[in-house]
Amino acid sequence: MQQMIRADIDALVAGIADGTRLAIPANYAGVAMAATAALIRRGVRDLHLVCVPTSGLQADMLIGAGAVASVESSAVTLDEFGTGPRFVEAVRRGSIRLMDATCPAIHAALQAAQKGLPFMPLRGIIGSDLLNHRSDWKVIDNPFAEGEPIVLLPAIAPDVALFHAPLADREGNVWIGRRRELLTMAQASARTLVSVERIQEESLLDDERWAAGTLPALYVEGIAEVRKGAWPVGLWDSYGADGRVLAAYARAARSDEGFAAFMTDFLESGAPAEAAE
Amino acid sequence: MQQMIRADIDALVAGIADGTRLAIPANYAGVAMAATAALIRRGVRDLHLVCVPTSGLQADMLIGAGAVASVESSAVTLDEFGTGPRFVEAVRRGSIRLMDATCPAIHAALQAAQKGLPFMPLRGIIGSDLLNHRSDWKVIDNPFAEGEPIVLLPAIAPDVALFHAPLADREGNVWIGRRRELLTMAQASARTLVSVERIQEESLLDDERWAAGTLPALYVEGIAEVRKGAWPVGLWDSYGADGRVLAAYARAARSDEGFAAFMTDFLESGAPAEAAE
Amino acid sequence: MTPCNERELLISVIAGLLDGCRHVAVGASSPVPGSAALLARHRTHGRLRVSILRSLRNNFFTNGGVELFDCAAQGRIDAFFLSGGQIDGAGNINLVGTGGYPQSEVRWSGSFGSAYLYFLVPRVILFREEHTRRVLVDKVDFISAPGTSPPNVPRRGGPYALVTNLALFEFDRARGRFALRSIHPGHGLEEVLDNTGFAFDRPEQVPPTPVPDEATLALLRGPIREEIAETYPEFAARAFAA
Amino acid sequence: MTPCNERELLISVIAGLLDGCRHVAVGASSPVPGSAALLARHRTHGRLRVSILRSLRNNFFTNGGVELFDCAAQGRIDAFFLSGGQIDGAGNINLVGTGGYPQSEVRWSGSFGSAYLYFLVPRVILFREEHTRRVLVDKVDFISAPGTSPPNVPRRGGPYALVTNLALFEFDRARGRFALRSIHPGHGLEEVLDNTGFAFDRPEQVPPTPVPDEATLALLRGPIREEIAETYPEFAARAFAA
Repeated sequence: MQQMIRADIDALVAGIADGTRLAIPANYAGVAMAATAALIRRGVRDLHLVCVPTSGLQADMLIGAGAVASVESSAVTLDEFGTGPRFVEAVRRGSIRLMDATCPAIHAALQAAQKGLPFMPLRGIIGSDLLNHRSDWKVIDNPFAEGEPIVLLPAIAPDVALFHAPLADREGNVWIGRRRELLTMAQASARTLVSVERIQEESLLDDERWAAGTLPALYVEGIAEVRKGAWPVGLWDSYGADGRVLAAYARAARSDEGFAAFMTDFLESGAPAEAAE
Repeated sequence: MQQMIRADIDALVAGIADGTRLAIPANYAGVAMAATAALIRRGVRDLHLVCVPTSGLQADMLIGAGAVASVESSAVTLDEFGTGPRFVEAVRRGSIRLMDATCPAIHAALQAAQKGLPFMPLRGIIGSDLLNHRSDWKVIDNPFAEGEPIVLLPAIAPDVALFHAPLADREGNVWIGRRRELLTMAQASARTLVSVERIQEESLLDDERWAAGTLPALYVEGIAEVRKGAWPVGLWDSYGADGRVLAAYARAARSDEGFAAFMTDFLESGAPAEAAE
Repeated sequence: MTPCNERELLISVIAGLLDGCRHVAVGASSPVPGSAALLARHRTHGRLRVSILRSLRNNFFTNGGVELFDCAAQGRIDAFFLSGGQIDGAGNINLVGTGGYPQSEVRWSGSFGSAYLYFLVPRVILFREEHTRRVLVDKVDFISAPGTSPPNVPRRGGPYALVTNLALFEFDRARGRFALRSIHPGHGLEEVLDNTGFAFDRPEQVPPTPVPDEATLALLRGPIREEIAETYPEFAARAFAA
Repeated sequence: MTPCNERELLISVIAGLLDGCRHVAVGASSPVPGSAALLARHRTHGRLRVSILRSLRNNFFTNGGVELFDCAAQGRIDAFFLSGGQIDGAGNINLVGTGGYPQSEVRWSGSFGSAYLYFLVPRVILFREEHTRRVLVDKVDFISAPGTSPPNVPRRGGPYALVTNLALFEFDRARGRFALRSIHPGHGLEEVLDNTGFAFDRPEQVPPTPVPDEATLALLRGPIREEIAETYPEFAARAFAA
């Protein structure tokens, strides 16, 4: 068994090179914000974000930090705090390549990669302007029903999947609970890096209840333990979003200067006060 | 919330009419054998079995009892006790329609129905004689790679999924653990009937550990409690297969008379001695 | 009892559109539709199933983010809610932005699942409180999801009604147009016409939207307020009259 | 130490074919391949990952029956084992039956995952103890899975070797033929030729299959016997010499 546990969050993200096609989960599914801060501190560049199927603070900060070349997503949203302001600004300036999608299309394209398929079909979409701007999506005649069009989506196979979860064990198994899209992300990606709240000694596979919600170590390359690693985004079954910080970001990030000032504080503090041990 | 809990196993299978397209799981995934005995006692006819992705004693008994019109399966096997003897005999006589498949093709075709898709692509298969005998499977040129053939499988949407699980709750949620094909079966099927070892009062969705391995009540039409309901097949995480009974079946079922004699005993006893309360 | 406020009216209007449904799903950031679905559930004595995404107590999904979409594709979701930065008279919705694409002048979050669910959920209820010509336009700048489709495109879902702070419209799929069904108390036809950027059908006499009865108001201010507070505590604190 | 028995030899031969693998999966009813994979894991000090289906202790899959196939499709399985009621000289395998289809005179269980895994797992090791002209035929009656494919068919997997109770063959994918690599001690070339129904390549001198050394035998009779007993208790009790 290889050594899974990384010394710290910087060591975890060391393997995310410039130009990586990076899969990240939605706000509700376990966002690796401490890892994102580490990536921004390191000055990563030219990321191709695959948001599964949307993103929020994570994508917006990476865009604002100039780390992003393209974004494939169904939305960039800070939920009740609105659309990601740095995303809006980057769109206006034309400084990122947009691959606007719809949620089930991203799920389906990752499932194609998970199954080693060149493509997956999907209902709907026809007549949406999304299709006009996605030259990689094709419409064919359904071979099982003459004259009936259907969309085919090419597989999305990210280089790295990066997310945050509540729990892992020393063998490298990660508890993902009901968040099955994390399994799809991990299996579709060449490599998977995970930050977790806690690493336990007992194997998650020893108890069938834990096992049912576990991403096996087979798909995991590295794990780092970071308390409150999703902050200020929330973590399912663990803690809610920090609305105060998100609201402050949404206000500040409307301007270049406001964003820069916010990020200086954010990258220095790194973690929420209450998470300090 | 509708009333999910059925009075007994006969009430559970009352909804499985002659001619039903019935999805059943493999030997290792939770086979509803008590329900199968109830179906045979009732004299069900013309079933179209969809084995996910194989079957054993269950399909073989139903075939021997004359309840089966067609079998879509990747194998009919009693594991170390060999191929299902009634299946072999029915093949020799030509008394059932065969739809020989390969395991991932059945998984994929059910996933198509789960996703409301007309078809799913699958790698492999090309050059296998399976393809020559499956006029419902198509080979197309991969629209994303010129001159490269790929198989398309039409969706399998069963009328009823029937399986056995260790645990359910009064709301109708069923614990399926790591056996995720049961979720696919249930979502792909119009209706799902489940026998369980035990029904508990507390909701399985109240604890995130249980929830991660739970098939929600939304997909379940009826549940009946039957102790040792998979016997003589085993149930994961609960009890092993009864090798003595399976060996006796494999011997007896080689002849019509032996099968008839075995079934008389089996249908009368209904459940293993040690399961009697 | 204190008279019904605007939010309570909207909740009651939407609940009325859910009659006969077996399963209603409610997306993120949707407190009014969520409250309406819970009200409809109360009226069916719990038979109506309500899935509120992000809720713990009212979320029965266990298969990750894809389950909502699979469930809709299986025909197991009867009603869902969508909104739009722009909504046009043909039922097209725009969640992407205005002023060009990809370099939009005004950019919104994105299309989410609209381009899929609009095809698969029989009753999609469009809900947007702001009723202005900025929102309700003749033609959207970007079609996130189209209101109707040619007959060869498989589609069982689509717009069913449009609810704003002024009025209730129903969508006529055969004609591909909205029809004004009722105008909320305190508002008039001129106001609706002035503030709607698209043409729509209407009866000679447009009736007022019925206000919720006392029993409904008691439900809203009691159990519904409590239930929605799990997912939307701030909304529950201020949306309902005392 | 007691000399090696036939099963121990087969386990040792198969373990040798797993050199350099990162992840080996073993299907149902495969105690010899399972023991071989566990032996290979011991030799890598645990770095080789072994997934034994139906085992609890050596089964890391949590996504149901589809995971083996998805995992193979992702390129995360380096070796797998298949067998055949018939195996022919072109590497085709038949798990369905003989004497016509669908009304076969002799019918076996079915093709299982062979028609898929044979295309996707780089090293598929064919294992069948019975070495007779009944099994090793010139041309199978039914191709469950083909040994080779035309160049336009995407395929990274296929037959790698064939192990029987008489000999070890390797498969040459470019030529689409087996080559005899070694003959097990106690058997001879004439016996192999007499009992093989297909033509194959062979060196002028066919070497004997090396018998496992004492260290290997000690591993087999100690830890491997114990580990395989979890899944195959009866096999563990009788397969190994004292």
